[in-house]
Amino acid sequence: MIKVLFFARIRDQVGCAELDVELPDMVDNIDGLTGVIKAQGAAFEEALSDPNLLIAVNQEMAGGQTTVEDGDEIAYFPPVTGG
Amino acid sequence: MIKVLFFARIRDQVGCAELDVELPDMVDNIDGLTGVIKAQGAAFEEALSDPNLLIAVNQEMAGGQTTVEDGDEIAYFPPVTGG
Amino acid sequence: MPTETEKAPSSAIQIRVEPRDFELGVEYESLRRRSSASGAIVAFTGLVRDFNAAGSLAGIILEHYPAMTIKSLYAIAEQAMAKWQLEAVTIVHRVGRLESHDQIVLVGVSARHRDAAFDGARFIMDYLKTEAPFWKKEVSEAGGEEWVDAKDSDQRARDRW
Amino acid sequence: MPTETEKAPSSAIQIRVEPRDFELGVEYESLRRRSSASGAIVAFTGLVRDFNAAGSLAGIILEHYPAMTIKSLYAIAEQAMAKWQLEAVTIVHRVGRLESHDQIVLVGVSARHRDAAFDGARFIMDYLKTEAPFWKKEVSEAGGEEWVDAKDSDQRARDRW
Repeated sequence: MIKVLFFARIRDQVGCAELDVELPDMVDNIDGLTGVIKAQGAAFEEALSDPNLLIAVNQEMAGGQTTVEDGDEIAYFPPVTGG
Repeated sequence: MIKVLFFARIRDQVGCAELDVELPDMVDNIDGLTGVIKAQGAAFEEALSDPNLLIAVNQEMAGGQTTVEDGDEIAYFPPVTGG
Repeated sequence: MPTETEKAPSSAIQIRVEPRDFELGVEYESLRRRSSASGAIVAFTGLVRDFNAAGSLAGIILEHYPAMTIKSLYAIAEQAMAKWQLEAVTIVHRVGRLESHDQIVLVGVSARHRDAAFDGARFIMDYLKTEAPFWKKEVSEAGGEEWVDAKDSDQRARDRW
Repeated sequence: MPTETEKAPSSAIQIRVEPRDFELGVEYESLRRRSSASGAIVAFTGLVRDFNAAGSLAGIILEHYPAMTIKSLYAIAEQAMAKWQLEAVTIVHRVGRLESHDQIVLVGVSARHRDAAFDGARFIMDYLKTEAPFWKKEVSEAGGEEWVDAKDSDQRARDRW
């Protein structure tokens, strides 16, 4: 099981803050996981296609090729605007 | 009458913090005034020959050609080291 | 005999993320106590401005990713400490609803000389603005809420280091 | 009805030169009250270090040229305000005998954005170090006193603006 979190504008777009995703056997990286989540509906498809989307794996910034495994916490969010 | 002030290391060298100088008729700038003061003794001659010497006329930084007239306050001091 | 407070370990890096306001004077004195070899301290604070391009603002709402925020700020502080040999770093970032003119963030650093202190504080702010998982929503006077877009100028500021 | 305090004029530039110590918290809150359009405040403090190349120091003695000091700091503050559109500036510089770890100088500035605030504060410090008529004498642990030489690095820092 993968714990998926959405923050800020991305959370508003998908209408959901947290999602548990079962990782299919063939999926072992972020790009694969993102595909699985997009398949859940139009809102997910649109929000996760944002070219500025940022992704963290276990609270560290990650890219599409970053490995994902069972038990990981993955977060999707827009560019940060703190400070 | 010109009021002449010496600060920090320069004051220690000339052994004097303040000096009143009567401006000779031919003298109308800092270089001229410096010459008059140097003539007062070896300590003045040496201290005012310091290549890093700074000079202020009426509390503003000045150069050798800056005009000097009766009633002015002239200060001689080393490079500043505050902050 | 040392009191309980005096015995508490003083860590070079101190980071807090919380809704509650901070007092610069208190944070500065703590930083100073942790900086006995330093000749320079720089403290930056960011404040909520009461307007944007669209008009007057009532305030902002700051959301964050709690599990990641401190980790991210800690990594930024450690990078700055190593790069400029800072003696101590304090970062305080508020979250939740803030009103106009409220304090948002404090970055304080100490170093032997002023160039390191200025660069270190600026580096931390530039990285915080582009890497730490905080998101700002502006609340208009009429009560409307709008997510703030990330600024290209912040990305450029980060890229200069 | 406004009280006496609220009616008091709040000047954008505040400068003090005096032997007495300052509290950063108090100076910062004053600066903040004079900065209603600002999103960024930078405060720099300089501290007496307890050693130099020759060994341990007990403290320093700061001499200045009273009639010129405030005038010179004011001119530096005005230049910085115009160059970076700062909203407010506070400069406090101590004189007389100071001990190790004592505060020497405070420069605080406010601006709309952080780049202006960082640059403005740094500009003021670089100019203060090379133009304001203060001179420092170091006092060794044994009691010896030695004038401090001006540093080339300070002149270079000034020349970068």
